[in-house]
Amino acid sequence: MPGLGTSFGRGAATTFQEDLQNSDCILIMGSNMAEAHPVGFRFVMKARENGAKIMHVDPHFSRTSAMCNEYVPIRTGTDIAFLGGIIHYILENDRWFKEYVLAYTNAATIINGDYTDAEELGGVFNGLQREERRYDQKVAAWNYAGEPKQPKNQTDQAIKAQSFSERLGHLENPVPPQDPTLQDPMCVFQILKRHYARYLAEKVAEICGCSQQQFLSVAESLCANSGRERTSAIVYAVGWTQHTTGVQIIRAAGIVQLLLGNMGRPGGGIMAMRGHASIQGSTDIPTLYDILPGYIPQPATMRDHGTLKDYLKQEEVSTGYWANLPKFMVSLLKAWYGEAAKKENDHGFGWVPRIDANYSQLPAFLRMAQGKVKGLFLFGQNPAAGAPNAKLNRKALMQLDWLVVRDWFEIESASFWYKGPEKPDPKAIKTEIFFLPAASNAEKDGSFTNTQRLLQWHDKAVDPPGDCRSDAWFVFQLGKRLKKLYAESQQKRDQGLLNLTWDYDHDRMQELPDGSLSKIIGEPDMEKILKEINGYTVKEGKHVAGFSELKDDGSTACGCWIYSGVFPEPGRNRARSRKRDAQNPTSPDWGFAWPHNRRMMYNRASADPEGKPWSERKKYMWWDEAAKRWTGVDTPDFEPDKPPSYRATNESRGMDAISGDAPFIMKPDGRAWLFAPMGTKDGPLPTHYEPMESPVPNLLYPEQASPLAEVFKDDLNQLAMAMDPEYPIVGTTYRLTEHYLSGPMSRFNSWLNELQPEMFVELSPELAQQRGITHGGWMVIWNKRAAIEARAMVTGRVQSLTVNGRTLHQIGIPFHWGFAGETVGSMANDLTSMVADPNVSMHEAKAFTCNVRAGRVGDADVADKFSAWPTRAKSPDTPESDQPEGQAI
Amino acid sequence: MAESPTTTYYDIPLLKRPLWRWEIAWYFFLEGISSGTYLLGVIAELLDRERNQELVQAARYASIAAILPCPPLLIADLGRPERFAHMLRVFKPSSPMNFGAWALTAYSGPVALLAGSQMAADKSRLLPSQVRSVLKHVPERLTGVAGVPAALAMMAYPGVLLSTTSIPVWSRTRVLGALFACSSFSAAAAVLSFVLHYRDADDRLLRKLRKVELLASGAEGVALAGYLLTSGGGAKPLISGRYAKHVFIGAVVGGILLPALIGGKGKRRGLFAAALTIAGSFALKWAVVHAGRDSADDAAGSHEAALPNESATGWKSKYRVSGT
Amino acid sequence: MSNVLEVFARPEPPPAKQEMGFFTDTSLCIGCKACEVACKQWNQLPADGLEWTGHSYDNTVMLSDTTWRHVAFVEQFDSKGAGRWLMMSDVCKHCRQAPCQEACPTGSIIYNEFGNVYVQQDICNGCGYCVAACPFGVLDRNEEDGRAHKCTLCYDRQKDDMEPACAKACPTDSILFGPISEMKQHAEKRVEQLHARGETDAYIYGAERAGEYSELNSIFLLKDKPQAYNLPEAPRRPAAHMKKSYAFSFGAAIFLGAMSALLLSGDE
Amino acid sequence: MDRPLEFQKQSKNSIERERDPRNQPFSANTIAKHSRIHDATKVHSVCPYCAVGCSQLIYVKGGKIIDIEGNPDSPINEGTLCPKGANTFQLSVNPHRVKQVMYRAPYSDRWEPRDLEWAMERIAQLTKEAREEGFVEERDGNIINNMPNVVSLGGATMDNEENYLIKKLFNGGLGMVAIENQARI
Repeated sequence: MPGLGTSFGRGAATTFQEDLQNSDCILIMGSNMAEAHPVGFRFVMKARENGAKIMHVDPHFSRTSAMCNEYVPIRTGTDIAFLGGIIHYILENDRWFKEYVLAYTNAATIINGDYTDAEELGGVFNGLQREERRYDQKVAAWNYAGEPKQPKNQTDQAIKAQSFSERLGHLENPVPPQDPTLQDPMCVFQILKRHYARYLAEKVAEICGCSQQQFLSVAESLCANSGRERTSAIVYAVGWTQHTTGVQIIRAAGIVQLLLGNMGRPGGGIMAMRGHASIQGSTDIPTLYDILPGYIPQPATMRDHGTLKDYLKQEEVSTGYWANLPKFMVSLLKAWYGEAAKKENDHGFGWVPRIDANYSQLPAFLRMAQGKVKGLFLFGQNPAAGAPNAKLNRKALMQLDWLVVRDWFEIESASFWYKGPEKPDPKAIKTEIFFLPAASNAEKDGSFTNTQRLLQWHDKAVDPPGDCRSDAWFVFQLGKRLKKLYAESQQKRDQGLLNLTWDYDHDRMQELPDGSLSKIIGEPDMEKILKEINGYTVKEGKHVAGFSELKDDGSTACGCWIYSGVFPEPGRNRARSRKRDAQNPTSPDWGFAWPHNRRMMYNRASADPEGKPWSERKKYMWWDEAAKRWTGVDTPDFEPDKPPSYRATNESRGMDAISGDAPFIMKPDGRAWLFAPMGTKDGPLPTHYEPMESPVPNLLYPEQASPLAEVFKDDLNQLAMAMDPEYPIVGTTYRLTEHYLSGPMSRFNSWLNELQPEMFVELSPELAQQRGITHGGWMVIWNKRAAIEARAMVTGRVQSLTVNGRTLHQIGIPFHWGFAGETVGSMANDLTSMVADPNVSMHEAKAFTCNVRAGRVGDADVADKFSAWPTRAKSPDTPESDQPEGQAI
Repeated sequence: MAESPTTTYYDIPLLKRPLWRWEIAWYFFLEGISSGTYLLGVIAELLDRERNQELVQAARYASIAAILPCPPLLIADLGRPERFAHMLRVFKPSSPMNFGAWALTAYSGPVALLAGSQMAADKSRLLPSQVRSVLKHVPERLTGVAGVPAALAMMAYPGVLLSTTSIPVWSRTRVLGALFACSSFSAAAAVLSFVLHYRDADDRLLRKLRKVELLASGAEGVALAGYLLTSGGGAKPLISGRYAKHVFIGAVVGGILLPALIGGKGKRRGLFAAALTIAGSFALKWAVVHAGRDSADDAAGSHEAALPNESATGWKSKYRVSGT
Repeated sequence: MSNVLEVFARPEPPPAKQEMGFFTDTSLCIGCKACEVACKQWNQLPADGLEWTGHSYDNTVMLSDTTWRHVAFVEQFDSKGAGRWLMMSDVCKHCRQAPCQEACPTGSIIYNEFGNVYVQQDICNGCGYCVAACPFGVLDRNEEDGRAHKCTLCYDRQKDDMEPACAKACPTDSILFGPISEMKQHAEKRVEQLHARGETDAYIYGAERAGEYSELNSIFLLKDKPQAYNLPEAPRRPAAHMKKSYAFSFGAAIFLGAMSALLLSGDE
Repeated sequence: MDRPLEFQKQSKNSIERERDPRNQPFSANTIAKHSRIHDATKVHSVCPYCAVGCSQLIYVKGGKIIDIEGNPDSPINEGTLCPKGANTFQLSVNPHRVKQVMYRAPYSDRWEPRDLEWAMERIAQLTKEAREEGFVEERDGNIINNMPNVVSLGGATMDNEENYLIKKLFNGGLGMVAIENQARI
């Protein structure tokens, strides 16, 4: 999550869910937490019952809003205006936490004199190459004074930037020039003041469609509940990320939390609520094209990555923790290529594929739609209904030569060739499809990484039925077959595959918890894989205790350095550790949190520069002068014995470049970045842009939408012009508690289907009356990409907004339906478009324009047969008296 | 609008529909005739066996004939017919249905014995001679008297069973039991009068029976008025609902008024009046049993029937509810 | 034959234990319906239909033979969009003097050792009396198996000292389970707390006797009229007036008998 | 308002007498009752839905899953679950679940059941063919070593170990670059 990475150092939730109950004020924005994460929401409810103020700022009055002390409706996609307004309020009214901001952020740092702010340039920064949709760093000069304008490790636009190198940036001088008085016009603090000067309360109200009072009350509540004695937390989810300005929205939240001094402190921080069981894990150990495990950059042709030496020279960040990159990279290569990875051959660096273009999901599927892709492996994902512009995705699937679908049920992405709104003709679709039934998580061992970076192991309970197999089994067996197919090859290009270490077979038949033996042949031993991820010494094959033990000389192997320490010794799988500590609220022995089991990141900031707690009430970590080390309830996210008094110089390198009062150890200057001299492609400071499709002009700047937003041209992916009178209504999508994503894990489940059996759209009584739409009746929603139908949920929860003096209607569209399953319905994602944030290629599903009318679009699909009961089989080995009451006798 | 009306919750019924249908309506009708005729038969026998010979004989046959279909009807009504015997698993006066099950059991003996001995006396071919010779020795008066409590119970419990529920149309009143009892009695009297008219019985007996008929119908009328009045809003389904015609045309006009006007003047009119009374009684029981479903479906009505009063105070009273 | 007779046997019942019950605090309910699914999962109850009602987010509609927890949704908004969204998880009230138990002719419905009202499925013969007797419309007869079903308060789980599935699942502890005496104390405190907070509309439903109607062993904290949640404001106890009804109807029968004896006797 | 009190007096004792289990007609079956999981094998798991990370307990008997519920020991969910989590049982035990390899030939209008072995071999072959065709070793002096013509999508709902194998084989072994999942940002 670059929004967080650029500001603080690591792209992940900075705290843990349980800590929310320590907050004095929680702002939930861009998240429908009560519905999407009900169990995480329990801690918000606890905070509420402890007297904390809970606020929900959201376009849609959801079950979350109903639980809050305050609900503020806003127009979707105007979050930066709202947060910018809060930043302005904090600075204007001098409500910022002085000691904290001065010591822990780059507020005092002086920026290159050539820098020109969006303030002067009508909403863009200098160096914009409009046609190339990028900023030319050499001109832009966002960097600190005394630094080269173009930082060495900032990539070309084509590569998404999730790697630490990219996020952290690079400084020649870890102690940049500063003005502690904050008076210098080129110091970050002054630039910030100027940049947000125009984000006035009345403007915010005008843009967002809320009232000034509502806005001010939120701003004031945050200020009143921050400081030494109190802390506020911010919770967000894809309501923020799914925008062309997603990364900058999160950056803005970061600025608010830094100015209020809420980072790295109990009850504070930014809680990113992620949507999938292991979505954090799939970024840490990425099934992503631009990074290698542990946020190591994927070698790229646009950079000087010819040899390992060149690569490291360019990607290493010499000050701060990322100076260790060589150890992590070499250990990864050893983990992958084993013996074959030698000093002489750059540890097999040459075998690692280079990226020469943007291969992220959206462009990849666009290329697929253009017939440029032969094959697709689909692991538990459903682009035919769930991806932005699902219609275009369905077309793409039809252009494939072959498709492998691994899932539990016959989802849309497996049945698109004979079902769906386009009523496809199988005879015209060439795609060769393999449906390989998958094992459920109850039928396999493995670890998930949850939204708070916590690795938790799940044990295999039973064997999967029939042909069902784990994805691990599939990849492991496919790898074995491919190695066999290439066995004879002498070609250079095949050596990587042939040298790939690939022995994960169980040493003996796996025993299941009930004592019986597994009947699955060829299932890999997941703990062998975990050991490789954790790291081991090459010679003895001994588990390493943590990433501090990794070496760059090829003597250690490690599949993912940030997870190192999860399996420190044989028989001690810490992801599998399930001890709850009644004394310690962080429960250090429940699972394993990366990095190195730190539950709250940047927790050095919970103490003041001298290392004393900011207050007794908010005590968390502090410097124990007697013991000469950092102590507290958590593992310090800091060198445990580095005294607060330690000072770095411009000559210091590595961790020595991090002073004793610099809590953000990943950052090259050890400080959190209010102003991002590098790391974000679309500007150093969050700036309000309208969504790509918007019925409203940008009321702050001449620049309408993000000049860098990625647009993908295709007939099926047309966008409405800004303020197109054809599409005056703003649409946003969201999740319901009762369903999950596009439905693969909920619409085949009768117990969930009966709770929300039909696709519906929520609209205001006012709009319904205007368009003659009746509650419970059918309605059509259409825009440039598609027309879909839904039942109308006319409710007072939805209200029209007054934006720019005009009445504006928003409708809410749950995105859970599709054409496969027990309940079927139109797909919200047929309406969403392929446009993306320039930093990470995240699409903009949360804001688009459309129009509505009463009626239907026509023949809907037929649902699969409703199966009222999951099973009527009685529980085995169970007497009559103990059978479930629903089936008793 | 997805908002709920203030008085109810989206007008969704508060109560579940009673499951009882035609089986129960028929059961209440028949067992009423059976117990009624039984009582009249025993009374007549005790008064004057010789003179009331025809009446006694008709009563004994009518009471057995009417009771025979009852067990099958009851069993058919169950969700688990094979478990009908579970009714006798406990003795539980708090449950009118359990009470009724025991009453029926206790009643079945005497009614069968009297009918048997009557058949024996009438040399009925239906019984093998040995059985007849045994039945000759049944102590008729004693048996008859022994069956009276059970017969009274059979007559009294059906209405009470219905009113011991939460269905407004049944439970707001205390006189539904009495109404059913009266209705049963008049139907029983009418059955006997029908038979005796048919068999051209002795006029004096018919005239006496006619008085009993009028008395019972009168009582039925009074009870019905009392029932409707004491039921308040609960009686809606019977007064304005689709069963109003059963009650007013069927029971009141057809079952009470007409017979009173036309009866007692010759065989044909006698038969007709008796038939009308029987039909009226059936219409009444059919209507009351089936109105239970409409009553349960009426959400607002059910809530209205559950508003606080001095004997049922509810729980809201304890705290003041401000707003909405 | 043996098991036909078995039901007539009267084995030694278990000794009484502490009375357990629910406290459903609607001020904490987030309307997630975890209670509904957890109940169906534990009891292996079938889903009962895929009909979209449009009644806010309530597509369950009511408690039934196959739905033993039901979350009600009440939207109260004015034209300005100001208002509230009430959510409440309904369940069997486990009345201390339960009309269904009083009505049950087979003794299938009992008060078990935890003071809960329990339908013994091996006894119930589907007579339907409890369905008509319940003033809350909780019980219903299942057409497939012909028996009455309702919340068992997870009797089978309590037997092994486990809390009911719904209470266990509830993410916000809106559903609490425990000794009913503690539940009542807790409820009292909670109401005072809310009143102190200015939420003066909060009150407890079912904690004490309400005239002829007994206390409930499943009590609720409500924030609007009971009717708003489809609860009866003042339930009646059907059997409360049974004696009176019997008196009238026996009276009528005896009166008619006596009168007809008079009319039939003697010569006119 | 005195009648309620009167009711209370009159009924109190009788109610308590009636409520005493000893006066209740328990059946043998009722007395024998236990929870079906009291003697089942308990397995620790994690909810497969959202990223909250609720710990779950799976109960197994006779090789079958008979119940899945929240784990009270977890500091995160403390035994609770949301409706989806409570529904996890239905993900494994579900009549809609496909338990056999299904194959759809090009231009065919039907699924055909196929043998797992056959499918795996065919997929390996197709992957190799695609790689032979699409692999780029270098372009104008730059090492490339990638195959852009096969895409892998998925991972966010899978185990870390599975993601690791995918990245390792597809990227480090085969040279696939278009490896993606929902985890953007």
